[in-house]
Amino acid sequence: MNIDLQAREITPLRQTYAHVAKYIGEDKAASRYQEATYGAQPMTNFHYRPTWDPKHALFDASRSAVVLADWYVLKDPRQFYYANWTMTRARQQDAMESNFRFVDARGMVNKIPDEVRLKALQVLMPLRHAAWGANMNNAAICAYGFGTAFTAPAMFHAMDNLGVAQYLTRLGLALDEPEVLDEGKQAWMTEPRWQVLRRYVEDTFVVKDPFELFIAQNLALDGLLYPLIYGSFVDDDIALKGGTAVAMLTAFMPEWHDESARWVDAVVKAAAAESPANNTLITQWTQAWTERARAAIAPVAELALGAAGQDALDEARSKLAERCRKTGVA
Amino acid sequence: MSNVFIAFQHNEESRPVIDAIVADNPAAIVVHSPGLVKIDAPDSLTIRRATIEEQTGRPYDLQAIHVNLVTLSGHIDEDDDQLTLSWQH
Amino acid sequence: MSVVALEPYSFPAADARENFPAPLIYIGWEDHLLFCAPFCLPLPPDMPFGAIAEAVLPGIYGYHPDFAKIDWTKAEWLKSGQPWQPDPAKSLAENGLKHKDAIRFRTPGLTGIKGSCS
Amino acid sequence: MDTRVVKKKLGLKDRYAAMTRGLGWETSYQSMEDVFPYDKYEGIKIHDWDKWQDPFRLTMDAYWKYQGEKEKKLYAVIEAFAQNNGQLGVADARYINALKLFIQGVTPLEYYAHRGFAHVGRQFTGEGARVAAQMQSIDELRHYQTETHAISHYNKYFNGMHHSNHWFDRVWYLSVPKSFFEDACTGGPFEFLTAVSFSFEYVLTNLLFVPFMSGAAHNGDMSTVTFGFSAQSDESRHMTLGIECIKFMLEQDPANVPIIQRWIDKWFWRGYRLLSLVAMMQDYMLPKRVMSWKEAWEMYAEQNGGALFKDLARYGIREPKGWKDACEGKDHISHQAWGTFYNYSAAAPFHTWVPKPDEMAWLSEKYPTTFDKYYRPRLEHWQAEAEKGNRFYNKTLPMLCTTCQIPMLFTEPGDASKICYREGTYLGDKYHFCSDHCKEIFDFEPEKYIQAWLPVHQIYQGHCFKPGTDPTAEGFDPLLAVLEYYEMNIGRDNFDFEGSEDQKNFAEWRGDPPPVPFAPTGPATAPQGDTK
Repeated sequence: MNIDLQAREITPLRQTYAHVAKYIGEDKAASRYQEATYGAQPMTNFHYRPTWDPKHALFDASRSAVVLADWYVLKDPRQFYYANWTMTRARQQDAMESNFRFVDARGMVNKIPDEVRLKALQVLMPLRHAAWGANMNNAAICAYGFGTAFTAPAMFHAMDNLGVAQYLTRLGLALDEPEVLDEGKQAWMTEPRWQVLRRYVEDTFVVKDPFELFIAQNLALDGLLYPLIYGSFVDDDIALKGGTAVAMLTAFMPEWHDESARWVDAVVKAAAAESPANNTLITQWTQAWTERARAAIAPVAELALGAAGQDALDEARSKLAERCRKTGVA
Repeated sequence: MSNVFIAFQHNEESRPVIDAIVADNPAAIVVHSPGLVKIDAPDSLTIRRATIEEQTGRPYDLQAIHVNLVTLSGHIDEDDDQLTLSWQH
Repeated sequence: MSVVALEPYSFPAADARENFPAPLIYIGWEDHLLFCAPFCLPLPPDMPFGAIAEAVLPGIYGYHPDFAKIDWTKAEWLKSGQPWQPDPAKSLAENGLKHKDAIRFRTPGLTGIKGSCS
Repeated sequence: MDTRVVKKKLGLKDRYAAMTRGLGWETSYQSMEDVFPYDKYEGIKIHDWDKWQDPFRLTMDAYWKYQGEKEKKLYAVIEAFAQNNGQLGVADARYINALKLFIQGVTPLEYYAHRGFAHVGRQFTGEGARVAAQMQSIDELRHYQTETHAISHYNKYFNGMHHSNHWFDRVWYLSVPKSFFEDACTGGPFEFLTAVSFSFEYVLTNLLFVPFMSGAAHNGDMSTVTFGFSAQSDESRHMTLGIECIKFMLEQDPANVPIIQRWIDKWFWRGYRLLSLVAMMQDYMLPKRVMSWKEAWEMYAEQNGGALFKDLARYGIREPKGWKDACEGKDHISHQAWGTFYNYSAAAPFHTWVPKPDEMAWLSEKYPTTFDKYYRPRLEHWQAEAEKGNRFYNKTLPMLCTTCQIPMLFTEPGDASKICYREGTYLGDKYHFCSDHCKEIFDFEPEKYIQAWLPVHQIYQGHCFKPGTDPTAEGFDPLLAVLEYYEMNIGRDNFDFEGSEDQKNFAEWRGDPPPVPFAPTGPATAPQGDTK
């Protein structure tokens, strides 16, 4: 069979699916993100109520107190769909793998002063569990949120959180014997200075509103924790004291946080902009959870940076306040 | 006795894996269908990293089989050096 | 048996009689699977049973070459799978037909396309 | 300076354990019951989550690496396919209709699986089970998106795909896959895993992805075969999750065995009924054929499933109750399902047709005891009538099974000439079923199934018309009103393949001679029907 395709005019009948065209217009070719996202979630005529939550339909916008005429306004500015998300992460992982090899080949761990290495472990190992908590919460946001624009990036985020927990685990195994993981967990479970944070994380586990959970986890807690830990502590303190290897082996985290914060901010901004009621609600959640998060992280800041911890936390707090101001919820 | 099976996309990357399976599992039977290579074996089937590396002359990470794997049956036992499928009856 | 749920789990039946303008009746023609499945029809309860064969079935089964050959006096009816003798002069309700009853008829001697029950 | 030299290197299992289970903890500020409220009420007893065996120990770094490679390859094929107008290289434009069913009925299921696994990936108390479920959740999102992207190119050139998601929530036959997956998602987490990971993925999905995708390759559709096999490579992990989960539950407590057996009975049957659609895709919608549904069933269900249930016998698990009836059905369901869509071709957004003589000869050969006896006569009759300009379109709504929601098209076990009717009563209302197994599923959980949005009944309740439709108006055509509610392009999406826009365009784009309506068929294999 031989078809001379070049010579023949083949005009498409349409540019994309109707459930995508509804958002972008009939005569435009859709991007991969748009086709992957718009209209993906079944919306109506559900057959059975969940036996685990008979008060709601399977997918039910009323699980959140936030009210949106169309949840697909919550777009991801990164335009992530599975393929470009996983390929982006694969590239970052490639860089991380090189870092692990580089650190290993040059014996860089042995060159870290002991007290710096131990300090890094003392602060970072318990945070494996905080990242794990973030993973659970983002899985919940995906499961109980409404509309794929909101829920799909939440699942990517959940897996990113797991990736963070696993990079921290690999860091522990690179810096020391496997027992450091147990010691970190022990601290997380029993040391008083970790308990406020652990309580915060456990309290978020029972938050039922997926949008409130999004604020508590992704905006308030991580918005303070990542700049403090991977900025002030690892990059500005540990690295300068001979712990460059630690910065290299956690390089993914600050980069990822900066990238994903754009998504978090865009979601908050779009939801708050829809109505004064949403704005009030989201502002209240943001203020309340940020205040709690600050208190929860304060002992960790002090552990990490001693007397300078308070200042570093204040700095993180003002960065977050600036983000909130830009999204309109301050 | 029952068969276990494993199937791969029919492409260049799968070739050394299939060759290694055939080398290590004399009872294995290879069946081709469009786009697909399926290997059946009575009771159990083992894929060894070392055998694949002999085929390719390069280091091989067994988890790389995921890229071209299509389907399988049987219980899996896996470590860094081998992957075994088997039935326990 | 009863559903296992975390909280009380009880919802109204989606297909209760009051949700329909008329009761639903299911009708099947035995040995004629050219029509892939029995039909579902809302039929007024005061309609005479005889009107089914005269007014309803021609529209839905008339395509089949056997349909014109039916001798309705010989048709055998089943209700819920049991032999049943409806009175064509009486209404559906008087014949005891209720919402979501399934009735079938067999037309002896007619066995579908080339006797294949199609 | 530190002088440590060699650190312990952990093997795959220990490394993976440190990367997953080591991350969780027993909560103290909130009770474990409140943090994990959903994994106890089903009655499955778990004494020790640490006994969970992780299937395929992929950590996120390896996951990203290998999945990234798969995606790079897949999208390269999808793009090349679009650039080269690969849609014109498929064997026959009838084939495209299989893709329509795929995007309408299968792709949305991937989406449900994504959300369902996010739910159980949050809710299981055991960390290993949670991580496995979460990975499956994004895999399933991947499948939804890659299928949507791959079929997008076909959607630009062919009808019957443009409103797939809208149809999924509304069109009569799509309530079959929709209710199937909603049934799973609305069950508890353990039932969900038994339904989806074990009964569907492990026992049945090979039937969808392997022979059908091989068929796509054979019909020149490289785009579909690539997404199909690429998706199936994730499926291997998912199947393994299915079997590990079943073994785990069975080993944890003997009291779990009867619960799981009932779920296996239920979900095997529900999955089997759903696969009727796949059976007909395979036997009727692949113009170039690789293997019959019956052969695929024997290879992937009977042989492989047989081995599996022999293996599970040591736990006291037997083969699913519907197994024998399902095996008998292998000779019938593809023909019965195709006949149904041929009947209702006016109301479905894809085309149907009567197989050509050589295709009927193939069906006779593959189904020697049933095709000529039961199914050929009706197909030939339809063909003969169509040639006379009297193509059969059934316009009266069918009776549905309350459980599987398929029209009551299945025949009695042991007698393919009689429709199988079963009925029961619950709280004074009658309910009807296509089989003993669908009835039994209902009888176990009537509170659930009485809520079902049965399309035929919803139409009769007046719920399937666009706002502003007046059913009492003069000349009101209910079928037309329903198709408008579906937002189908009437005359382009539906009706017979013969005379369709797809048929015409495909020939024109390829430079083939224009289709001749009802080309004469050979008398030996296609007698002129029952027209005496």
